Amino acid sequence: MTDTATETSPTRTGAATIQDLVLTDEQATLRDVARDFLGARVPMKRVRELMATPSAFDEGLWQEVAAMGWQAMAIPEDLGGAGYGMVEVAVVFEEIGRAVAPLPMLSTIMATAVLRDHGTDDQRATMLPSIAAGALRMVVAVPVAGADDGVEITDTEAGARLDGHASHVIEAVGAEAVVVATGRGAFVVPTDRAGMTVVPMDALDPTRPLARVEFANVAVDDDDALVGDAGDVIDTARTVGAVMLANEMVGVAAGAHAMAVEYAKVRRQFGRAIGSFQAVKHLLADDLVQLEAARSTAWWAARALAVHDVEEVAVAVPVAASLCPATAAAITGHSIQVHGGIGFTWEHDAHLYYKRASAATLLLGSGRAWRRRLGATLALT
Amino acid sequence: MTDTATETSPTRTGAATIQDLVLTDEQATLRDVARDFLGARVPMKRVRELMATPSAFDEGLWQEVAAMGWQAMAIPEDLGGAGYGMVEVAVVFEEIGRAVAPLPMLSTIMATAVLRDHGTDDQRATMLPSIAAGALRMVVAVPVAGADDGVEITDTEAGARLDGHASHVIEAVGAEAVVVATGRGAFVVPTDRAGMTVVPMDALDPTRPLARVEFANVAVDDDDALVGDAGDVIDTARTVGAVMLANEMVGVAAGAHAMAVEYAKVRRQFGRAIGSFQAVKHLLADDLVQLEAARSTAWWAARALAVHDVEEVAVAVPVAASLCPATAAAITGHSIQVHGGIGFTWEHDAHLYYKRASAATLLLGSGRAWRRRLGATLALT
Amino acid sequence: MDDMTRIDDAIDALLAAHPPATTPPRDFWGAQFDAGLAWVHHPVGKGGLGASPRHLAHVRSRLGEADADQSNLRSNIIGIGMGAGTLLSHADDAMQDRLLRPMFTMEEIWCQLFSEPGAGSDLANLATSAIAEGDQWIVNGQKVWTTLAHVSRWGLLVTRTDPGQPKHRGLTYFVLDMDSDGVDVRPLHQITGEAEFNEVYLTDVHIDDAMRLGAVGAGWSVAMTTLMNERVAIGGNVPERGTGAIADAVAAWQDSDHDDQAMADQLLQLWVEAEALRLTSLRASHARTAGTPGPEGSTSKLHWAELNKAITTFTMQVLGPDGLLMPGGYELTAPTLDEVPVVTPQQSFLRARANSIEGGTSQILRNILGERVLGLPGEPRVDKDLPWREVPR
Amino acid sequence: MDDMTRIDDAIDALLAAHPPATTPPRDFWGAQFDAGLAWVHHPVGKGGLGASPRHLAHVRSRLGEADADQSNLRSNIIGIGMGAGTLLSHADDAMQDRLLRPMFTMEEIWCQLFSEPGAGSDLANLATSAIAEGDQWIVNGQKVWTTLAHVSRWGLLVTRTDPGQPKHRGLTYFVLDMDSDGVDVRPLHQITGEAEFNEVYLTDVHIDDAMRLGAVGAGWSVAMTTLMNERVAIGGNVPERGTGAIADAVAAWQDSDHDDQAMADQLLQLWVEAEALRLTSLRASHARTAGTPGPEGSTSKLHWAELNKAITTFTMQVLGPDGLLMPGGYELTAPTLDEVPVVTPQQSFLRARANSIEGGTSQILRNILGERVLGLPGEPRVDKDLPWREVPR
Repeated sequence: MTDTATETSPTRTGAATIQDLVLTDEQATLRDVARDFLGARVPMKRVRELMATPSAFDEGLWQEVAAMGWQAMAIPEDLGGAGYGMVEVAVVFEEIGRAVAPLPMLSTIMATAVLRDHGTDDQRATMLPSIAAGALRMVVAVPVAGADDGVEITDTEAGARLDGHASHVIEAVGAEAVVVATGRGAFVVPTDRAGMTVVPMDALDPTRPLARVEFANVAVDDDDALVGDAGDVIDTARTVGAVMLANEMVGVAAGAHAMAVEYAKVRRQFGRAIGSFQAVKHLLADDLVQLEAARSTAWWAARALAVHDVEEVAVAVPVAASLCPATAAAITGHSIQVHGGIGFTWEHDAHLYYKRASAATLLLGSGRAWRRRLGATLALT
Repeated sequence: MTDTATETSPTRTGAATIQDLVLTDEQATLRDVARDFLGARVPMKRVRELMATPSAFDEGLWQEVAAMGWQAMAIPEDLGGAGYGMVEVAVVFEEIGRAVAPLPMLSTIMATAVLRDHGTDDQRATMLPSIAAGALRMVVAVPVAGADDGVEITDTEAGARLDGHASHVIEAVGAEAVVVATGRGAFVVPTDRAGMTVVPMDALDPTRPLARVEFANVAVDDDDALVGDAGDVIDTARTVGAVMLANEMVGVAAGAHAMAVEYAKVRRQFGRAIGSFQAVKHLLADDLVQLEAARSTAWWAARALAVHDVEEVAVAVPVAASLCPATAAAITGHSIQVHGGIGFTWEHDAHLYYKRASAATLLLGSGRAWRRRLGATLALT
Repeated sequence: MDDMTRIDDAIDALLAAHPPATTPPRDFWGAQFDAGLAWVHHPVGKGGLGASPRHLAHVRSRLGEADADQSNLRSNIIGIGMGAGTLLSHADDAMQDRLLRPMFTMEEIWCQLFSEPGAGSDLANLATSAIAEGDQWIVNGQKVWTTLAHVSRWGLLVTRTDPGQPKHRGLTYFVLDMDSDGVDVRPLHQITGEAEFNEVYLTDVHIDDAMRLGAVGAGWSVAMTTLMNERVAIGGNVPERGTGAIADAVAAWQDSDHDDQAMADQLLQLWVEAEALRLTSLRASHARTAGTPGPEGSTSKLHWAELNKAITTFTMQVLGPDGLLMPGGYELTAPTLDEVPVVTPQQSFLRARANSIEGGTSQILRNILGERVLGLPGEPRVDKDLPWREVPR
Repeated sequence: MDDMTRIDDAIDALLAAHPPATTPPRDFWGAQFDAGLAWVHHPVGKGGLGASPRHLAHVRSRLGEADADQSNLRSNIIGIGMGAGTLLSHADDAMQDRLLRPMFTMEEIWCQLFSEPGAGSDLANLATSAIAEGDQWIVNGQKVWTTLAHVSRWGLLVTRTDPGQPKHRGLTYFVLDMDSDGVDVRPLHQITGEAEFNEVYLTDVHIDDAMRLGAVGAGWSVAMTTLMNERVAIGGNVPERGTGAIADAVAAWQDSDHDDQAMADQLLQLWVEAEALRLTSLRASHARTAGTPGPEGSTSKLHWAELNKAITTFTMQVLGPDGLLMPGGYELTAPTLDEVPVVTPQQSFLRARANSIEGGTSQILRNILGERVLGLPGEPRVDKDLPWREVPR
């Protein structure tokens, strides 16, 4: 009954070959190292300690991560980076998600991609090595649809000035620099510059702080300006961010699902493990189906991004970005259900997954927004 | 946790009181009589015989039905009718649905409503008694969205002429008259008039034939003209039809669901009745929830219609019309699933319900179309 | 004189003698109890007039029209909604006289000590032990999900008095004085940060045998009385069209600048389903009044739980950027009786996850619908006839 | 010389000696068998080259590029996909030599006689009896859902030879000559009117003991071999993006004048899910090739079945007025081998209802995923150790 079209090559003539949807031995090792590290250094107890602080940021941990080279992964080797590809970055994100770790890696990879594609030579040469070393934390203010945001640029006698604000800026609390789009290009602005204020917002997901970044007569000059159209800068950040967020969501879903499966094996009611009841078993089985489907799209999007296959990216990214957060939100919700009352308590970890996933459904664009984008690509609107 | 607003009266000041959502003793008797009659006279064997014919129509059965007064139910007593209300008509429709009976009652109630609201005194006086007596079968050509239909009216020296066609006309095969809308009012046209052709279409639901009615230079005069705007005529037919179809769908869903429940009690696999497995039990339980919810809306819409509460009709009808066919389609599909392989066979009755329900999701407007209407009423678009 | 007339007369007299506008609520509730208008279906003298329970809604409706404060129904819901009926069925006169009036006047708040960490869906699996010692019982164990325990004077307590019996037998039911030594109430914070619920630790708590309801070993059937009364307590309240969670969704939609038909259609689908649920509650109410209750009375909790999750989730999508926030953050607080909390859509969204767990998980409710309403056979039961102590857990 | 080189050399030689463009398909298939390219993982002489089964996809892909007719894979799918592997594991040399080649060349079509009216999801409950009589077996019973039975020469048959054993034991497996006396094949029409399937009545059918596969009483494990081979048979075929049911939905959308964003979004949601399923099949194929198969290989059938129903249902809504029709009506026909039927969206819609029933119901597949992949415990089994004849049915 299944379609039996002949095996087709996943790649397209003219584009670099897209990696197979399996982990290479090196990637599997990277995954194992990441999982072990996060399990040891960011256990749930530590997640809870960090999320109780405004920045949810641990400088020591960040330096440990830097020592492992995570911030450097997507940075070319000649700029202090490790020169890995997006597939390897995605492997790490899946593990970050599984650990619900409050590590500002999402903003970092977005900023890295922006500098890589839109930085001046000078910016790249000074900033990327600092990011790679864990010395500079830079975030990108990606506009959130529906938010009343905007940063205006005006020329004064003393030079250009920025006024306005950007809200919901991911992991901005404690960052040293922020990329912001204006009507006249995008800028990298240090957060300690006069007129800059970073105000933490009450985030639904306390493991990923959000902030409102306010600009009051902030001076910028050509050294701060990024290359290219501001829309392109934001699009780079959004695209790379969405792919990594999708991979993170696969980890979040997998973590919550595994927790529910284990609980269903040991929790007994009516004299039986609750996982022996089809009501629970089939819920978890259906979630496995959705989880594996989501993982396939997240992996594929990372692989398309890794080889800069523009045509494939235009399809693969909205597919993963629309599907993975929603899937994670559903699965993490079901995990609470399988745990029953205990899963609804603050002291249980189920809600950490649920909140992380729920926020992700809106963080870099709603599922609907990504489908609109896909519809435009496919001419299906 | 549930909302505990105080009990509110369901009716609105100024409108006639809407009947409670229970059957009166008389209505319950009507239901029982209808169920017994259909069980005895239109068992599944007879349904299958009828659906194998183009008209799916049994004149003898139609006369028996007329003798019971079903065609007359919504016709005033002074015009040969029984003067019942829409609630009673709805009770009969639920039973017709439960029996998947190929009785052209839907077109009849639509035509009756059109004559009642838009007929001239003369039309009402001549046609309604004939319909009540089962002597005249009249249908309404309600335009189907997306179909390439249209009937044009032109003036000639010999008088007005109709040309064009109306497709998907419900239960038109074998009807004596058809109501058709034109750019200049609506007309009742006998199907034996010169230039008229009724061509059966291959219907997905063979228990409810559809036809294409073709008009080739068909003469019409003032005696054929209905009163009022053609759009209003069609709207009357669509509104009344949708409410009765919603009630019929409740019966269809209830019939298919009951069949699945009974099968789940007797069919054994793995040494147990399959209904003892939560996979089956919970599917049927969820369907019960949806079935009862749908029934509430269908009953409510009939009660709103019964008292001509225009404001309530504007909400209640699209609610029922959008929900009930979709619910029936889902439940009848699940009934096939519960029956397993046997439920997929032609010889089993499960598909009769499924096809009837599936066709109903498009017959008088899609769920989406009805929700658009509701959205306009509620200012939620 | 028929019931309705008697009730209306009593209401007229109550309102005349104790005008709601000028009577302190507690005094009004006392007078209401004395007038037999607390629970009209109770006997005279026990807060009632010996009428049919279907008149309850009428009393509430008339008092509501007169702007009488009826917040006691909600604030002391466990007592007034479930405890009263249980006392009426199983307590002696003296106990009823002691407990019913202060329950209705809110002088004494009640809580329900049923669920345990090991007895959630499988309530009959509870392990809290009560051991007879003279005319007292010594109780040890842990209860959980106890709403109002932190402000309660009395608890409805089910214990295991004979672990050698199969699980549904060997249970015994008590009214527990929450001020007793050995009762330790600890707030249980939920995913919103609030602590609507508590854990209650019972350590060598002494209860007089006089506080027992029903026979020793008959605790399960007494507990069923309590749970049956839950329906009566909330029955008859049909929300108005467009209220509840869907109102938040509509408000969010109207506040937004969304013009996306795809989301509008989702909103309309949810609106239709909410209306269908509301009409089903209305139908159930009509059917109860008509004395012909059917399956429509059994589906609402399950339907509501699942729909409420869907609606509150959708609302977050409509909120867009605000859906990323938890205004006010997560504060670990416990609600007090007086405060009517302002609930944000974000809190509603998180809170909704419990809807399909509390008061019977959706899974258990589907079992009940399948078996009790549809008549489908039960599953093989491995623990039913085993002595409770021998069931693996 | 490594496997890949050997295979490529064999393909080159085959294509050179028997150019697909000019060779009749049956001749080509015979040559393909003789070249060891029918099933490369079979031993030499049995249609294979003793290579790894993961090279199967490569062979198909290369022959596809050369425009070789490979319709036998589909048209004789029971034989080529499942029967061949079963024969390889359980038949003796003589039987393999007699049966494998004409199977691959389509000279002899095969069918599978497993399911019975009383043995659907619970296949091991089958009741068709085989009673030994000398070196023959006398078979009586009824099989159902037998694709291709009306054109088949051979049937893979599971029978019950010892009803005194628990159900999984006491089964015995045979190859049945469908031309035998007492084999009565009747078409079984489905809800589309077509008869893809048959009922097969077996009345005093005689089978030589030589046609038995596996030991007497070992029929269950032989049957499992057959079903395991199903995966190999269809494995490796990953459809192209946007093909299958979603293509019909897209085509219907493009043909329509719909500009409704609500429906566009539904289409996009389904498109995304179809793409996710496709990528999962691709991932499973990559993982098999890499020798690291994971859970992604077990989810596709369930996912596909449920998604296919959703897509085909949506397509009917997009079709609008055409969704009310069954073009051509319902004709009670049976497909022939040669004909490639034109399938309308309406037929696909109706046909899809069986997707979640055939080849394992979605309910059974969820059990399997839950128990075998996730490791969740099984349900209490009431029939497992009882003698089959004592299980109530």
